[in-house]
Amino acid sequence: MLDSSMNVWMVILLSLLLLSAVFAVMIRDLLKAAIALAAVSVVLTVIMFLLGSPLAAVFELSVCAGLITAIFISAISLTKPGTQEELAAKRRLRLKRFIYLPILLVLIGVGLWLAWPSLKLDIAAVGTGAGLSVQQVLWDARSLDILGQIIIILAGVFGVVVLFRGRKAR
Amino acid sequence: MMGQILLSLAIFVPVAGSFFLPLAGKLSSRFRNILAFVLVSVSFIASAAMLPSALSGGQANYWQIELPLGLTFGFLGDGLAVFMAMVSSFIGAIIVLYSIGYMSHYNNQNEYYLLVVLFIGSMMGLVYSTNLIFLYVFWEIAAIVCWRLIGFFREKETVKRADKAFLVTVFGALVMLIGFFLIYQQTGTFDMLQMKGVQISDWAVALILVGIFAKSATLPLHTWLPDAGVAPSPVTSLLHAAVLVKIGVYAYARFFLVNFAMNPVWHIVVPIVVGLSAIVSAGAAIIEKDIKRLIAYSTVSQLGFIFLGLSTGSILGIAGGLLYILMHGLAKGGLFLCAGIVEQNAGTKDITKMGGLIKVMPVTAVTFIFCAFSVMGLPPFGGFFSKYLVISGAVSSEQAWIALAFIVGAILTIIYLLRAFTMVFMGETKLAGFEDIREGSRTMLVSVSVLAGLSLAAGILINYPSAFVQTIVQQMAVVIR
Amino acid sequence: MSDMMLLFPIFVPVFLGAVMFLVPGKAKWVKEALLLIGTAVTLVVSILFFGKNMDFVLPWGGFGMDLSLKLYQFSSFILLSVAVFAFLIALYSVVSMKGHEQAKKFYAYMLLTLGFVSGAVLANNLIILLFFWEGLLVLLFAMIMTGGKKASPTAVKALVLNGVADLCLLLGVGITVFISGTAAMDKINLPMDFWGSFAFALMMIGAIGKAGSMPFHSWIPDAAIDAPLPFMALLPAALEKLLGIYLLTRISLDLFIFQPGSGMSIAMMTIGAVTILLAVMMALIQKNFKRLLSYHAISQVGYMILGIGTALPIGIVGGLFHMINNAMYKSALFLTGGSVEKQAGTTDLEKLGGLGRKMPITFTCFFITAAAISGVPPLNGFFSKELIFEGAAESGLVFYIVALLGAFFTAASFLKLGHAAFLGKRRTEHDNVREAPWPMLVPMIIIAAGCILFGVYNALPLNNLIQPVLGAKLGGESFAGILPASWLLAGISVGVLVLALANHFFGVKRTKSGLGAVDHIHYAPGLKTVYKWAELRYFDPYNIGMVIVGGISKVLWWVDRGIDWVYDKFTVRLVNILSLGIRKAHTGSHRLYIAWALGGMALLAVLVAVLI
Amino acid sequence: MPALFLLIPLLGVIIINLPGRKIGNRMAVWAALAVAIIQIGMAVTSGSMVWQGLAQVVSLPFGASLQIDLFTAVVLATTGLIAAMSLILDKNAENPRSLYFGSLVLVTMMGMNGVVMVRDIFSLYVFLEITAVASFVLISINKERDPLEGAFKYFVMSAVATVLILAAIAILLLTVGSVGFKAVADNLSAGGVSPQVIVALILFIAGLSIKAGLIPFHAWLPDAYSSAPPAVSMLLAGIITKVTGVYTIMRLITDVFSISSIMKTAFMVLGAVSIVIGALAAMRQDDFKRMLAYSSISQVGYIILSAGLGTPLGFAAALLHFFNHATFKSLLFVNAAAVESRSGTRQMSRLGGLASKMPITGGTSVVGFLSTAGVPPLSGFWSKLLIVIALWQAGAYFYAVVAVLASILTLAYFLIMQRRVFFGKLREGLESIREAGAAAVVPSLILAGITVLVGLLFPLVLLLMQSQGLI
Repeated sequence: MLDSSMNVWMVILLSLLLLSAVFAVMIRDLLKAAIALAAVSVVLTVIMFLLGSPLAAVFELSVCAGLITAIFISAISLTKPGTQEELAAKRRLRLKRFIYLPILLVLIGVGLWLAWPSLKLDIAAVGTGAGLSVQQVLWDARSLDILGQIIIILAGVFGVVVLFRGRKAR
Repeated sequence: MMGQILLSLAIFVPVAGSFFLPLAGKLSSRFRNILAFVLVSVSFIASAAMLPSALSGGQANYWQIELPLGLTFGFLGDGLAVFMAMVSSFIGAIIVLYSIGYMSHYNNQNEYYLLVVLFIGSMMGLVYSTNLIFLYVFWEIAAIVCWRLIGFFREKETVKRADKAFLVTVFGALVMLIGFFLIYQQTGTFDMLQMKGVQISDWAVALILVGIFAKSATLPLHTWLPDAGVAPSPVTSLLHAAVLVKIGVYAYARFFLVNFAMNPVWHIVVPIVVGLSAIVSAGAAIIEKDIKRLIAYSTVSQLGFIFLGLSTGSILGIAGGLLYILMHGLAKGGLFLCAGIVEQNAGTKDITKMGGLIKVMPVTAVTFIFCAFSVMGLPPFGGFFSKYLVISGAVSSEQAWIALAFIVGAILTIIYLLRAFTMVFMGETKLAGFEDIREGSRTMLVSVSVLAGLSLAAGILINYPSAFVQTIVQQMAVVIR
Repeated sequence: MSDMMLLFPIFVPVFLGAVMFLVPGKAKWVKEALLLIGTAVTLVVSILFFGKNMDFVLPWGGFGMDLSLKLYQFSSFILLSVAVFAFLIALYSVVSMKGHEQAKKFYAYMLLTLGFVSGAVLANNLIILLFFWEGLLVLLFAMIMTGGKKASPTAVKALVLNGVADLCLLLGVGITVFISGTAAMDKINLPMDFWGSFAFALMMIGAIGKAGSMPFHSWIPDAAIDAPLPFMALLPAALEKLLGIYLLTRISLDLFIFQPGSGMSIAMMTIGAVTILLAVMMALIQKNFKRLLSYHAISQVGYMILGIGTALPIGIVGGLFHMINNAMYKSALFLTGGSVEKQAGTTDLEKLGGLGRKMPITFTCFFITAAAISGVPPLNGFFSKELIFEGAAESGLVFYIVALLGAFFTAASFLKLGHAAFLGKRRTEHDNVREAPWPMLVPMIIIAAGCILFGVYNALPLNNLIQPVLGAKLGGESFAGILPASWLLAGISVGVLVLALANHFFGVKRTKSGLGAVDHIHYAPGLKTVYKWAELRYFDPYNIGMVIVGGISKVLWWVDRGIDWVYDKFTVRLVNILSLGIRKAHTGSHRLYIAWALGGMALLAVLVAVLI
Repeated sequence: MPALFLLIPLLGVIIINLPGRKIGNRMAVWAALAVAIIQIGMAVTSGSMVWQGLAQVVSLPFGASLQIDLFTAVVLATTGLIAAMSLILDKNAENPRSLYFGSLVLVTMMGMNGVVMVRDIFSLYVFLEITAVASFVLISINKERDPLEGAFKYFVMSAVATVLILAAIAILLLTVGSVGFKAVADNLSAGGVSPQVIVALILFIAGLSIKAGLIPFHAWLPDAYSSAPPAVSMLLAGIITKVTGVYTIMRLITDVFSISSIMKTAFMVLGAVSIVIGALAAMRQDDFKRMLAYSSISQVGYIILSAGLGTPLGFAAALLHFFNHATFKSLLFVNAAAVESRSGTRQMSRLGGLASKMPITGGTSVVGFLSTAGVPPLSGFWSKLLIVIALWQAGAYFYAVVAVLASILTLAYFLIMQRRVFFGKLREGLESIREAGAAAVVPSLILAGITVLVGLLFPLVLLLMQSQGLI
């Protein structure tokens, strides 16, 4: 199913994805980190389109790239940016911890590359649901998830209400 | 039908009744004391009533509920069970009578009487149960009660000792439980009646012996018994002398004499272990200064004799062992209760600080020496016959060297009991305020002299207990070669 | 007479003894009457029983422990002599114990002891014999206790020593019953193979322990001081010897096949010889009337054991004859000692002297019995010693020489005692000393007369009391008759007596006092230190035993503490190390926790890879 | 019909929050309590004819994907019971924020009911997330520093667990094509366990172990339990960890991966390790609740060990111990709450001899600790006995011996607790202590009653289990 041209695109997009993720983690300034995170979501959306799952791509683009990034940016703008020395110190600390990250990545890469042929991954024909409309997917195939979604939102609401609403008395 | 009612009475009246004692205690302490005594004597009378049918094989007093996984919940009142039940409930009744006087000025007495009656109830349950697991259940209830009773005075040190006793006995019980599982693997059930006469593997025997030795305080697992001397003295006499330590001995008799056959090599191994225990604890008793610890060491040593009797596998030895259980229960119970009176009135437990108490406490002194003579095995007290039978049992199974070791043990017994008697009751007194020491209260003296008198009577009228023991040994003989 | 009567000599005294406890203390004369009735009835019954053959069996304890009593010639003889001595000493103690606060208890224990001794003598079942035999232990302890507060250490010593001997007897009985299969004494006849001789040795230890010979003797001299006097006259002097030697004879004649010259007989003879010599050497240097007599009681037992140890008919007859003689003159000597103590107030020889004239009857009885014990012909002591000398000479010269030495020292010590107590200058405070009251004198006179009778007309005791005991083994000889069998031995014994007399005069001239007659032996260079140690009780088996037991129990105590340490310290520390280690590992940083989780997963992966 | 278990709590939350905060505060807990009790009732009668009859008549949505079998019914009943107890206990706290507490408990119940009733892995993941989010918030409801730190650790660790579980679900979806329990099981039994499925299994085991708190993955549990407010820690220990962790493991072992021996041996090893190390860790803890946390790790180890056997008796024993542990562990947490509310501290070294002043708490704690240590005649012993019989029948002798001897360690640390807190001379300065309030005493009595009844009436329980075909 994956012909050679797709392969090339995939490699580019996946490396782009990795690059922006590392960038989001390493960058000193919070704002730039949030934007990098948005970039990660955008690249992910493109990959999903390529892999033929438009619905997931649409949700990814709208929710992660859009909504979450907006919330992040509004929150960051409210906070007071740390002084230069704090930022430098935090960066040095983060650098020290993430030295090992590239080595780990390389190792996993090599391991996968070696083990790949013997893994004999038989990807089953997954019902990609390309033909199904949003309405059918939501209500018929995964109807229970709607209920789950409602309860999670409820829990999230109570969490916000309980944790963030400071009481007048204090 | 009658047997079944008696059987349930003997077990469930004390077990269930004990929980009503605290309520009775709220009404009046006298009512609670009497109720406690009645509960215990009910189980004694019920067991005694079962005697005639028990002697004819005991099939009449038997009932059970069939449960899956081989866990049949059943009780059987055969000769051995009725004998043990009568001995422990009788001595238990006397001890309850004694503790009415002794415990009168301590607090949380309700808890005390609940525990003592529950203890005797669990002893009844254990003695009559035919299922290994339910025997283990009553075994552990006795351990819980023993923990709460040893820690009764609630000082830091006594609670530490109580924890130690609880841990050691539960450890032994758990090892024994693994032994039970080995038997379960071999026979597929826990019900002893279905497994009568089966030869069990050596591993199972070894593990069960660990449990028995932990409960009956034999050498490697015995140090909890002297430490438990910190409990109130009716408890120590109940635990050390008469009832608790007899559980292990009863278990040995029930498993290896009545129910299961075992590799004859154990008839050599067990006497050696038990001989070591008798000698070491006798030696320690000679050095010991605290009167309760001394008598506790003596119990460990005398248990060696009882085990010797049961483990040599000869008819004489087994009869001697069973008689020894009775005689030792009476005499040692009396010794501890005298020690209780002495400790309460003289104010100290250290025998090197006492002396000359015979002038102030003549009745206690006489009962002490009577019980001491019975423990030493001097005629005309009951101890003589049981000691002779145990020694001749050892001799008749070609183990004369073990018998010689136990003669040395008997000599040490005479020495440490006389040492204790003379240091406490004879010679010049070293006690301050000697004049105002007075005798124990009436109920205490009555119960002590009953025990001493019985030790003497058991010696002279030996034909009654020995006739009873003869029928039990015949019932057992079916298993032994 | 029905065989039920056999129960009388046991249960009449025991019943009366028990009743004695119920008698109120202040009731005048009741307790004395009970005592006399008890002993008199037993005496009458045993006289009636003399020479009869009776058998009585009552199933009692099961497992072969049925109460079976058997009366035959030998046991009726012992029963009679026990009853006679008990009655005489009861008569004596009624007066000497008057006013003693423990008198009632003492009389009760006396009756109980009489009952138990006759029980032991009549018993035909080894276990019943053991029952009565060990019952005496308790009564011995109680009787010494009546001697007052300071008597308890001696009582403990007596109980421990006799306890050890009796436990050996118990083991011996156990083995014998096992080998022979039955406990009935008249059916047992065991060869001397390994287990047989082991059982014989154990029962011998029990017998000689009761009789009060060497290794188990050291409580008797202490009891002489602490216990009331009639106790000494009754038990160590008479009953215990009778019972002990009775059992020794029964096991040598009936229960086991006891060959002369066998290992066991040599062992028994050496014990006898050692007891004779060492005890009499100790007796020599005593300064107290009663302690001197008590050491003699121990040494005379040595003669009996030596006699029976020879396993020759002559030796056994000599031993038995010496047993009855010794019982007579030893108890009489104690009674004289008692009357001296009652009248002069002390038995310490330094404070006594010249009482002969003031107490003529006591002195004459003392003189006769002292002569009898020293073996002066024609008294009974001489004849029984001659038989033992002859037996010893046949078995081994060394035993004969030791016996002779014993005779020499016995004579020397009694000369010293008689001279110090009755002859010599009388102290001023003893001027108003009067003769003892008649109830105390009568027993002494009867026994002294008995000594003379048994000496002069020794056929009476020999032919119908002692020789029938051996029955077939005797081989038809009779040792009765006034003329000694071998003139040579008789001459040597008389020579020994003359030598003792000369030594006495030499000692008296040297130290100018009766008491100092043996000082030249006492302070001889070699013997002085040994004597000093002996007085400090270094050789006392009880003290040695107690030191050994103390050492052993110290070691066992540390073994016990070691096991306790494992529970209290070792396991607690081990678990603490483990649990504190785990607790410190939880530092609280979530990064570490995630690392653990991922590490765990990696480990799992490795495990799965390895397993498949 | 099963959907009722989700809809009723949802309805409850809505009703509680309608009238605003003042009335809500008082009314909330009682309403939540009502819901919990209704749930117990429904769960208990779920197996009966009445329930089946109604099910035909009323057809609610999500019928297909939610089912109730015996295992689910038992867990639903236990959830209801422990939730009810926790709600009562919350009244004991000084400044109870009962409105939020009530609604959050209802949300957690919805989550747990969902986890228990779903029959496919993905919705299982969804409801796991619901329970996790709700319990984070519950732990930090009073917004003190300690609970926040505990909640943070719990949050981070369950995030890791979620990633692992999601990865595993993804792989399984790839290999099997659908996520239903039956579908996956049939595929595995047909196609056999390929390497990628093994990778999925390992991820699943790791994720679920973090959720259940087995030893190498347990580190969040002590901090979360000890710092949470009393009512919440009782809920957490009593039921939340058990449903999200233990129930899922048992469900997967029996229904989904029953053929793969990897999962079984892995969980048996993890169970045995947690029993021993959990008990050792609990030995020298000075904080009462922290000790109880380690103790529950050890007891969960027993359940997992027995479930890991895979045999029907093993499953039955695990189920019985699941129920017993829920009751006596919550009982001990209730006692801890009572002691903390009266004496103001959780450090056992500063307590002593409270039994004389707090007899009911003292007495019930004795029942609780004896049952945990597996000392007869209480319920803990019988379930441990069944576990050991199951182990022995399946031939796992070494595990059985470990299981039996570990109860000595359990007994040891509980004796230390008893000696330090209840059984002994009253420590000076604690004279003023009175017995805990009704809010603490009532739950302890109910739970102790259940423990004793199950223990004493065990022959009946055994017959009941036999009738249900468990044994």
